[in-house]
Amino acid sequence: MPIELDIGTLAQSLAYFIAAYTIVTLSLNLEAGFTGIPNFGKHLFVAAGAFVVASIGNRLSAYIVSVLYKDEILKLIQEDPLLSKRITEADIGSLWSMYADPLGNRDLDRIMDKFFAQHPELGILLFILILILAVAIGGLLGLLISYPALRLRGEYLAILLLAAAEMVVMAIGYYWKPLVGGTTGLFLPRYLAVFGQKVILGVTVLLILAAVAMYLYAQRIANSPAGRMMRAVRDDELAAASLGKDIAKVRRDVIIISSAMAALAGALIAIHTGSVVSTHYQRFSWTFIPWAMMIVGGVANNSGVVVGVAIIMILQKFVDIVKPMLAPVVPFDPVWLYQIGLGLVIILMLYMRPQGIIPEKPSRTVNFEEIFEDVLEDKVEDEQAKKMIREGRATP
Amino acid sequence: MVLNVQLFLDTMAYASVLGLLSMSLTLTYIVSRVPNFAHATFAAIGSYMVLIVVWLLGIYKTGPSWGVYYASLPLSFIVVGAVALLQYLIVLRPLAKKGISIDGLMIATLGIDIILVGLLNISADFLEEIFQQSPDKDLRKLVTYPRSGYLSSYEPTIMGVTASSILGPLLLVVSTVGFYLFLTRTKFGTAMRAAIENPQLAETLGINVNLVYSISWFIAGGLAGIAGVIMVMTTKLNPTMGWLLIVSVFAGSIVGGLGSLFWGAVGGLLIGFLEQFGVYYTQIILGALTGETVSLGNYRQVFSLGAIVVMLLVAPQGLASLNWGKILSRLGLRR
Amino acid sequence: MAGQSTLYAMAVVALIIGIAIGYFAGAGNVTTTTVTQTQVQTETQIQTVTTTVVAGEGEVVTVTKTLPVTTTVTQTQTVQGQAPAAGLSGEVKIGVLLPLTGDLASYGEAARAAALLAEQDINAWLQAAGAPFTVKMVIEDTQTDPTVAQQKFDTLAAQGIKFMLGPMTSAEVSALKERADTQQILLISPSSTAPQLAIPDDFVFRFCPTDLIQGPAIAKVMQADGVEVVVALVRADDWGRGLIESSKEAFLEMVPNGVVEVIEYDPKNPNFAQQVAQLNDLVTKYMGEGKKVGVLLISFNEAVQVFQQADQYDTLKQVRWYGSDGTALLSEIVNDPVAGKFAAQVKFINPIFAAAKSNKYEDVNKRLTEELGRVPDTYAFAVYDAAWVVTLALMAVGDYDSVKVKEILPTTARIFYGTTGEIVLNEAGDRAFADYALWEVVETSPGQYEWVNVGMYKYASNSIEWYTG
Amino acid sequence: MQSNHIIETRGIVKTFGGLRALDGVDIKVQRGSLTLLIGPNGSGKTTLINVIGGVYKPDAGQVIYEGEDITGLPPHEIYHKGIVRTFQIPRLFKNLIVTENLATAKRGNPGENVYLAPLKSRWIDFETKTIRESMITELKLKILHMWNRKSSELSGGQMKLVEIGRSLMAGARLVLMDEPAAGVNPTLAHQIFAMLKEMTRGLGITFLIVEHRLEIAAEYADYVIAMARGKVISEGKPNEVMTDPVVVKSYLEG
Repeated sequence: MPIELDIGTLAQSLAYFIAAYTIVTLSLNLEAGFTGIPNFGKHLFVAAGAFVVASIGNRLSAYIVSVLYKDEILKLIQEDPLLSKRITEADIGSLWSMYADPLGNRDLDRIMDKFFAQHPELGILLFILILILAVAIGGLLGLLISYPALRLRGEYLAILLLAAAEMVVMAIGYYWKPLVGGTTGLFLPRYLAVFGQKVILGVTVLLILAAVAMYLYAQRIANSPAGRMMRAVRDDELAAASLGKDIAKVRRDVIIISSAMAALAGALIAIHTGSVVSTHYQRFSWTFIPWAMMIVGGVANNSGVVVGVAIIMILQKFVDIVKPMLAPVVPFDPVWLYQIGLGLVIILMLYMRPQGIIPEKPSRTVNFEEIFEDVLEDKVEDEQAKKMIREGRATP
Repeated sequence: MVLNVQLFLDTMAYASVLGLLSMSLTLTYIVSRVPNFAHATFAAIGSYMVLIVVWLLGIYKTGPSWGVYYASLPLSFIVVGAVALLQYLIVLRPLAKKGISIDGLMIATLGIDIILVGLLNISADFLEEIFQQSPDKDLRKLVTYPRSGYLSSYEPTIMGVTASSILGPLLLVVSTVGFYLFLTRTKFGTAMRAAIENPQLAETLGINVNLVYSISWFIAGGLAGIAGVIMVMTTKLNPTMGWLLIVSVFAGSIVGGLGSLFWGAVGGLLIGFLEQFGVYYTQIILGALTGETVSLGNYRQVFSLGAIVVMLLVAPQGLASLNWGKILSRLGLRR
Repeated sequence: MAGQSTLYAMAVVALIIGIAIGYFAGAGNVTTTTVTQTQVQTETQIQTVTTTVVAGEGEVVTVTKTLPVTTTVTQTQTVQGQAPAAGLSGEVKIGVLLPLTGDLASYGEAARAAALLAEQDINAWLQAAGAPFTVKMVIEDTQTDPTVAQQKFDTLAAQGIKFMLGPMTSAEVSALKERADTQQILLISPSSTAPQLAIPDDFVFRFCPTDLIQGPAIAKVMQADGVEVVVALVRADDWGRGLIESSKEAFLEMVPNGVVEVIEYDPKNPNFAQQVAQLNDLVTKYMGEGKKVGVLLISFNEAVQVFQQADQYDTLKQVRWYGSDGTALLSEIVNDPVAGKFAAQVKFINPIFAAAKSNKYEDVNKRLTEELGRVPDTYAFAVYDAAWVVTLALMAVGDYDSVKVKEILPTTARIFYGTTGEIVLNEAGDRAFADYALWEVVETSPGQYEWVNVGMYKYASNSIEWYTG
Repeated sequence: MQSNHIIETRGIVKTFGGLRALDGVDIKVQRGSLTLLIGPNGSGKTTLINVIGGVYKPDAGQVIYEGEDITGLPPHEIYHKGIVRTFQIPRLFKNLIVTENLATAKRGNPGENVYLAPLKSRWIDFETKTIRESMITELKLKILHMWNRKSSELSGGQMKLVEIGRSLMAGARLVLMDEPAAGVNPTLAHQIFAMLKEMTRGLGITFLIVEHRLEIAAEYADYVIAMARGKVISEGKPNEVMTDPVVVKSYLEG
């Protein structure tokens, strides 16, 4: 059976997932790879971004719009038979409070979509505002979580973060309606009406841009004295502290930055999806898979992370597409093969190439070779000695 | 506020499962220093052994029988023990020897977890196939069991109380006391303690540390398997059933301090009671205060996480690290 | 050395950007293809459609011959989709997104069996009619994880698939809705009931009645029994919450001074001992007040466990239990000795939407039961029907065009008589109404329990017709 | 008020469980000296260094550095006062190259602010100087040829040298060393002590060194403090202390 593929759709999907996972995995790498903070609750921070967009963003934009454009909104409602039945003029002032009710959310979404279609510029403005909010609150959450993170040893912290994430995402997020609508979740207004029908593509492009920016940002940190210090703290906390590094501060700063990054990813994922349901942010998809990507690609190496993300995502698509052909060959559902294969890849990778495909590199703050040559020229007179040092041999 | 006896009995079964799991998880942690994320799935494997026993011994025809326990307890102990041993020998030990960090080992156990769940799923496929093709009409009724089986129908009762409510605590006590005696009264137990406390020293004393560690993993797996047998009597058989428990099991171990088997067992028990009794009585109290029906069952995890947070912030080394003599005398319970 | 790895990463990033740009460029090319191809086939197809529907499964239905045949597909130039319009020849693919792993795996499995059975039946019929194409179900596992559902949706979309059955949960539908609407891919969920997703003009259809219909049916049954106080034990998800809301509203309307108490349970809890204990407290309390109490259990197969635990409480055996389509006809309940006995004792009665007595239903039910080794749930039948309705609509349109199929899907569904009975879709694309068969667990011989159809709830008259004897 | 003593402890007490590891320790270390801290195993030497370095908080007593009470400050603040400690088993950053290990020790690098790190212009000059200084230090320690090796690939002796290099880079006034010569061959051990001695002369750094290999260390020491069972039992010039019968007896018992 030949498989026909629509390359455009495939590429768009791959680009979206690679970009989203790149941001999340880069942020995980800053914490776990560079600084040795085993964040096993990454899905909490991704969810945080999405929750801000749904919980605060929805209310805020409804409030702003209904206050500033009251008449226009009223007109929109009256023109729509579905809405005019349910919403009266008196409701407009409290439009934002309709949000927690699933049906209210549906109607609100309808109004806002129509409104932004007429005022795309306001949509963009609110989108930017909400994105900033998500990043800021993500950072605050990082600050909050850093308190236990400073006190606890690695594996305790890992368990705490995992448990916290499960609790917030799967218990509170899923059951407590006022947060993100509970079990049914919430729709988001189409802020980026400017993209028209191509909104998914548009957000994908934004995600790619964000991923590139985050990559460059992470690279800058990695290749700075701070990156070196993070790796030092990871390798030996006590020694680093004895050399004047404030371990608590380093860890806190890194957690704040990477939480903000993960929240950015979460916010964009939410906007891309057009809705937020807490089950979207599961442990398997947003903690385990990023870890797998980091380990495969290269721990403490941002380029490795990108490669790891690309490899896992492309492999997954490949398996999806090839799977139907496999079905007659294996005596069980080939679905399980993917899970088992993923587990095996991680263990084999740890066993055969624990440093990942692209191993950790020194933090390239300056041009080391140049300075090395300079020092040799300056301080070593003996040509023979120079030669030996250059070749990596000890001088007598 | 009276004690709900039935809830107490149901909770006993569930809490002792957590106790057994937290205790055995603590054992693997003491030996290998890595929190094993696959531990609750070990229990799930044990649960599947019950289904196999129900099938092979024909219990599905005869109804409740002690055979369920006679056969599946030793079977689970051996099978799951072997799985745990293999995990240690094939994956964790070689990786630890290569100097993989604890984070790396944790991820490896997560990898093992999804592999095991994948294998359980494949087994469930095969079991379903077998049951479905069977000419035996009664056996065909088991076809849904591999994915959502309620095996408690096959367990016997003792004076009207389901056996797991009695057997669970009993097994927990027996294994805790047994372990204590084993560690303190036998030569091998002494060697084991030495090997765990100071591997280098034990090595020089001629103790085979590797053997000791392997046996520890086997026993820990075996206990998880036994827990699985009880567990399946209180919950639904499903390949991912372990995932529902893992946070609670870790909570139990953390509360126990991850350093002592006895306190691990206590921690697990406590979490079990917190999730059932804690939730139940909080509801009653809140209900009495507000005058409305309060239903908090959805927030079970909030209770166990709360326990983790409080414990880690107040006494990171867990219950084991508290000075009980002092606390008891302050409370006036002891002079 | 560092430069080299940056190079790798840059290469990957460049690749991604390149792919994205390629998409922009590529998108334009594919829009208007295969217009001519389709036209030839349309005419022949329309002929068949008329015959088919009657030829369906039997005598029960006499279907009008006035299919919207008139929309002869000559104006196909405005294909807006990004994928090449495949025309109706060779293998026509229909995607199926189901939870084969995770919480709802047993529903996913039954739905998969139904999809495959539908494929078999449809193809046999197409072959008999000499149609130039066959349908092919491409099944993917969403793991009940919206992220995975998105990935699988994309994989299917990349194969040019424009019609998908599923996904099953409302959370997944929400996660796919934006994609479906913008890429114009038709989703037909067999089981999403969240009222929030009742949105007109979108690409999401739902072949199960929303809770607004079942709720009154449940309430009516309870009212008929003279229940004054309802203590409900409810699965805390979108389905359970939606259903209890509508049941509660309907019940309080019918019984103005009634009381409805709700206890939620998290289906991810390992067991429900605590909730059953609370249930017992409330039932005891209201019975003490001399009220007639009924227990409403809104659950899936956790009911077995709830019964096993409730069996320990004497009070809970003294009241009647009511269920929903989540528990109706569950083989797990009657196969389990403890749960079966308990259910029979409390006369556990459940409504389920279905023209349950039709020959067509019986036939499909029998074959699915054989395939699965158990009685399938309602959603499996909804999947089966959805596959047929999509095929029929496709033939009527004569083109693999989701926009047009979307337009005629409601009419096509209307004239089709499915295993789930008449399918009337409302303006939001959701099932508008249905009658409900009432099934009760009965002990037929000692130790043997069975589901027995004891009555029917008529939507039109809001009344119950009891089958006696 | 500049006294002759760079650091002194007053009545330090530290207990672990029931064990009294330090039992009222008073020591004074002369500025610019190379002072040895000796004693049998378990006499409390390393614990004392840990208390001074901020790893442990003492139960009682004070640590006075340059006239300032620094008791109980965390390690990184102690570092900022000008005190650096090394470890018996070198605690290098094993995935960092040698040069990075040295550069990390440099005080006050503006590029170590995680938030501002991406702004390269803020730190580039400082960093260039730091790396250059690191390499010059390597040259002094004769390990420049290994400048870009991962530190985990070094031999034990080389690790000791890197560790010493780090304390040089730190610009410390007082270096607390835990057995710098443990586990290295006698030649290198002599070389290490010679180097330390030279630093006390050239740079005015004070060393407080825990050392077991007295046969080597005594040659270079200015002053020796002997401890046993958590107490100072003798102090003075090397040859005096080492022939002190109390000290000899404590070693025989220990």
